[in-house]
Amino acid sequence: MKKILSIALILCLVMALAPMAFADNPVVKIGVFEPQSGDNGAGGKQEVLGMQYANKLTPTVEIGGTEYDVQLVYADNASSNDKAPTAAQDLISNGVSLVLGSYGSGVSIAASDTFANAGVPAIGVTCTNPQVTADCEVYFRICFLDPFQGTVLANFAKNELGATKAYCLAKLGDDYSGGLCNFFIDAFGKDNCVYEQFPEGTSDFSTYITNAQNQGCDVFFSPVSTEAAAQIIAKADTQALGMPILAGDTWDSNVILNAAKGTDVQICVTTFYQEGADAEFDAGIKEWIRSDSTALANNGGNDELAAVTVMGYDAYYVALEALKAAGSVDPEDVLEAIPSVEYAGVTGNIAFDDIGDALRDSAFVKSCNTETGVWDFVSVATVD
Amino acid sequence: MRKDKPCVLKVEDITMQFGGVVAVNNFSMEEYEGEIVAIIGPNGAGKTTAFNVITGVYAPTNGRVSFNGERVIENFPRGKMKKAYLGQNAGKYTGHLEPTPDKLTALGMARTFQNIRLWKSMTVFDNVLIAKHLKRTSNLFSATFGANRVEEQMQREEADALLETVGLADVRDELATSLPYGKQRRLEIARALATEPKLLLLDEPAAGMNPQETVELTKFIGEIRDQFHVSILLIEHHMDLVMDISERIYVLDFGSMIASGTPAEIQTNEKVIDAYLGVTDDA
Amino acid sequence: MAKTILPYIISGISVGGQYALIAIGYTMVYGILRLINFAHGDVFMVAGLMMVYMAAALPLYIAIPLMIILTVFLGFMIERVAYRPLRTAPRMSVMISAIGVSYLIQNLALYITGGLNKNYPAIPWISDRVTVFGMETSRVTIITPFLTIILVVALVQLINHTKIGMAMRAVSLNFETSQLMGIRINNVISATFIIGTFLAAVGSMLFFTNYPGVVPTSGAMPGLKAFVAAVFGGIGSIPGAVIGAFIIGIAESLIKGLDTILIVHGTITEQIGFATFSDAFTFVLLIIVLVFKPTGLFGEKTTDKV
Amino acid sequence: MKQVNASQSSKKSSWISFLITLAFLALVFCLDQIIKPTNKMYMLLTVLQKGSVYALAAVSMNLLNGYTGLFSLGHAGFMLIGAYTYAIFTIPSSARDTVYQYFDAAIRVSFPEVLSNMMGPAGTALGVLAAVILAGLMAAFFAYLIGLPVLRLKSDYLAIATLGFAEIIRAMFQWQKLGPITNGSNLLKSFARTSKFKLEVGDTKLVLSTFVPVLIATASIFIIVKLVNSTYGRAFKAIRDDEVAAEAMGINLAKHKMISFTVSSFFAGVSGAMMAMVLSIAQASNFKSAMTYEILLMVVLGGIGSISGSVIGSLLFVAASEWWLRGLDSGTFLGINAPGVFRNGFRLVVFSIIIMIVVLFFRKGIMGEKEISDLFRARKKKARGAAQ
Repeated sequence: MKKILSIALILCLVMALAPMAFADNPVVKIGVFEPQSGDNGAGGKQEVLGMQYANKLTPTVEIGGTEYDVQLVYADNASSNDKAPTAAQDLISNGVSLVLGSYGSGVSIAASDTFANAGVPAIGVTCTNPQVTADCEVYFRICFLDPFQGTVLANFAKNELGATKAYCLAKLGDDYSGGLCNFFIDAFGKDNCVYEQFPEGTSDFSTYITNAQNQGCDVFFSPVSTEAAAQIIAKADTQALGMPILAGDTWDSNVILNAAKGTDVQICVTTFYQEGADAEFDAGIKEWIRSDSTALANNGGNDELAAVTVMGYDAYYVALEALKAAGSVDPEDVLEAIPSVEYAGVTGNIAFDDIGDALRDSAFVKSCNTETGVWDFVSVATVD
Repeated sequence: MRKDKPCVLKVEDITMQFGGVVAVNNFSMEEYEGEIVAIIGPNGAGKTTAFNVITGVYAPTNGRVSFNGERVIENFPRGKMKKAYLGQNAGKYTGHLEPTPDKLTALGMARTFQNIRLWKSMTVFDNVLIAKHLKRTSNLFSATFGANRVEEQMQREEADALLETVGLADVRDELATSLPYGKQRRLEIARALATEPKLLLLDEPAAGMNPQETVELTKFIGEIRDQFHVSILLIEHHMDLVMDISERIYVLDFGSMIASGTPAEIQTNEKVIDAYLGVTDDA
Repeated sequence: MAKTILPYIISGISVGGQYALIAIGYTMVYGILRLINFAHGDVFMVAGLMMVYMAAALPLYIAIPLMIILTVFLGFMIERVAYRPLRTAPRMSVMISAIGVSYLIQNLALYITGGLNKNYPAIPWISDRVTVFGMETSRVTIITPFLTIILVVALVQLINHTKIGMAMRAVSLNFETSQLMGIRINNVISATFIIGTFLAAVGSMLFFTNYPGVVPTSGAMPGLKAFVAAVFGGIGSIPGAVIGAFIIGIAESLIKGLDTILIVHGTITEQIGFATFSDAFTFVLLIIVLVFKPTGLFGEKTTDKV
Repeated sequence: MKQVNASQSSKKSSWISFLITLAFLALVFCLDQIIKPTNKMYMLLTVLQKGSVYALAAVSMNLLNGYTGLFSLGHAGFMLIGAYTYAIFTIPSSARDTVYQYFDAAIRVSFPEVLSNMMGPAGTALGVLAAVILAGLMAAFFAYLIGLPVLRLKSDYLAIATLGFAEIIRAMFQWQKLGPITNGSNLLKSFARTSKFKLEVGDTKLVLSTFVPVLIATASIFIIVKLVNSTYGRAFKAIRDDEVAAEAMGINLAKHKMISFTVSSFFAGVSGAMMAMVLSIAQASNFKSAMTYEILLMVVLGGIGSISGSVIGSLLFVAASEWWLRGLDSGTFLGINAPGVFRNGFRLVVFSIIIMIVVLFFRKGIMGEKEISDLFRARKKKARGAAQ
């Protein structure tokens, strides 16, 4: 018994090293560096949907006169900062020309050094923390930044919601929520904010709701992962929170819509895209999501579009533009080409500044319609 | 009695009480240099408990132990025990000394166990060598980086010499637990000797041995007393062995000492005969 | 002041009740096998996951009993496969096996769910919103402590007045002797696991109705805290585990709200950030107990024999 | 006569081990130059980098769990302390304000910077080394404080108490109020990391990204081996085999347990520092108890009580989970294409099943309590026996 087992074990390990099959056509590989599991798994999957849809529409690209098949290579960073560098290395070793992702800022920051070391460029899709591109030559991004988003949200809370005291809730060790809360507090005024952090694995949010109520706050700002968001919304409903909940782009997801439907919680978010801005695109991608069962499951079971999906779609085309501009599949050439790439995407015009950040100056504010379970457009916000 | 020699061990009014049970009651004894002394008594008389008090495993509830004229253990009923104490001489001792067993071993006491406690995963040689750890002068760093090479070599040679003396050199590299029972006992004694004790405490050294092995052991105990210049305190059930080698005997029954004296005196003592009557233990 | 603190106490009691149901499984298994069953928290999580999947396909009146039966079966199988072969092995090996099982269950759940948060189905009536003392909360918060106490009383009756209960007590007192006395050790151990996982399954229903998100690591923290509760109350003692669980639940809830309580009360003016320590505080309690009263609040003292 | 032979052969086998180690280090150095990050085989170097971190962590845990018999589950906490100490003291002043973006950094010293100002390029290396050693010392210091109350506890109580302390340490390092030192719960980056370790010889830059962690791990493990074979190591084993007998033979339990605990934590701290330099980030939320469990499983895989076992176990663990079994996650494995089954997470399922098989059926792990050098000795004995 033991002998057979040990032989089987060894065989498994040896066979695993066997080479994989290769395709015949020239292939350019684009790395998809996204969480497929963990806290941000749901968001990561939605972001990938956009890329997959774009890849389906435009499966080839002409680089330097040759037609290449575009292959998306996936690596799961598991929403975990310590898994991220290896996942990134996995992509690099697979010979990708450039990388898209990730959803969640922490993993992008964690992997930036790995990309830099290999000289492989990466384009962040929705990682909004300033640290992603700061101090890293190979990281670019097509989304706005947290200082901007935090200010937009703080202004919105002050001016539109008339809030005077804000309750801010972030997750410990999460760069996205922690960063956004910090910038929100900076803009809103430190003295008027209550800032708390919950440890990972928290499922009891009722106390935090009670804290907000007891301290007489009139807006609840919690740009946390969608997983925690669903719990917060459920508790806000049963405990009659009595103040609007405000969050950033991660909450623009149908996880939130599903959780909020049928409750009487008021939710507002800032985001990159408002459904309906490009009707033709909307119809096309919805059709695809409905027709593909895996895509439907990854989108949370319905065809409600998340902004991250649209951002993923745009990111794919930015990548193609970069490849075309580079005229080669060598990461080094692509890296050189990216800064000058400009692309008119579904979410607006995309171009990069010196640091590699997107030149974006507006965000959409949306609120959740708890009766129908869809997002209602509120306004387009900018910062002077 | 060798009263001309200095007193190695002096036990004064030891009482050991567990909850409401007095396991050893007001026990006193002395042992002089070079003596072989035995503590006997029926099962459950408190012999091993007394042993454990002397070697520091249990802190006594009341009483004092002196070793080589130095006070090493002392205690009096304190805390909850103050009210619950059932023994005598409650006010006599006021000091509080509760050394761990290793401190007493460092002072020169070494013991064996009733149920052999050798280090199972190690060889015969290693079992003896580890007992030499006590005598090291090296510290963690010098030992790790090999600065104690001379001492290490010396300890190894001493351990080998000791094995030669006790007749275990031929099984030096065997696993300690693979030895036959008698040799394991012998190894345990050798291990205790490796700490270079002045007083050797043997807890039922002949337990589980056949008559032939017991005879050898009796001879062996006498030899090590002379060769290593140790005093020996032993607990034993084998009356042959006890009467053969001990110079004095203390008899415990239900925790209290009922008699003490030379083997001849004990053999004729009425109380002792009563205590053993019907429950004669020839295990 | 009372109005400020009351919500924390109520939520703490509710969490405590859920911890109590898990803690009983730990304390019973430890009492008999001297094993920290690290996988217990994960069984609790699996109960939640099964409910998610079954409620999607079956009506609740079938899904709930089926979930409980399957969970109990899982607990039974874990003991059978992972612990029984190691009965004579050193304690460390069994503990490592428990850690391995926990690792396996979590990874399996990760595979099946794709690592995504699963929404727990709403169970009618108990998840409704109610108003108590002018405070809004869900009904499950209110009924949890009562249900816990009813179950515990029933369990204590079972242990004190049935044959299998008597066998359990005997085995926990002395494993070898009970074996010699003809008690079928394996049956007793299986029964212990069955009771423990049954309570964990019920606990998971209450817990996830209250906090409706199931992820593969959902069981880890509640499991660990329940174990701490069991140690706190004196491992092996069922009332001890329950009281320990309530104390830990309330303490945890209070520490999360401590900043707010102190600010509202005017003691401090700035946030200190006690909420950061909401999990760590449980362990602070544990270490204080272990250092000053290693046998817990209700545990019995044992002496080592040399 | 026999003894002399035995000690001679042990000397010989330790020489062989030493030479093999040197050859291995040279090989790693060469691989570092040959394999570029974009190469498919670079995964080998990644595995070596991570593997050496975990190897040291596993060996240091083995010192405690396997050699001293103290079942402690606080390893992740000590690694965390090491990682943070290392990171904080090697962040260059130019990057400090970017890293501490929400705080006013309190510690404004960077060892590599200070020392390189004093003595040029060699100072940088020395500064990194100083930070690594300080990382170990900090972990050891915390271990000393924690050890005072908890080392008296027995087996599983000790395990759960150390696990608790690791969680407390983690919460402390995430505390907003300590932000100026720890950067709150946010990650630390831009400090001296392996990807930046280069040796400039004339015009050529020699890459040291894999060599440095492997070297630190090898040197540390070498010291642990020396310790284990010293008189102190023998005392630890005595405590593991029979505490009561050890104490009766004059081994001070409290002192020796404390030595083992602090030394083990020292090297856990060093491995934490290595983890930071390999991953190029340090963040408290990574050092969860799950990390301790993984290290424990590596120790079990290799064999509790065998140092070479722990090294092999952790290398296999890392290679299997990060590299060899990756195909199980991405659709194709062993040439079988089954995206339905081989999807995300399957790798870890297979992997945990392998672990369970080892735990249940191969309880001694790969090496049992043997070391690699024992294998040489055994083979030689056999050869000699055959010759006669």
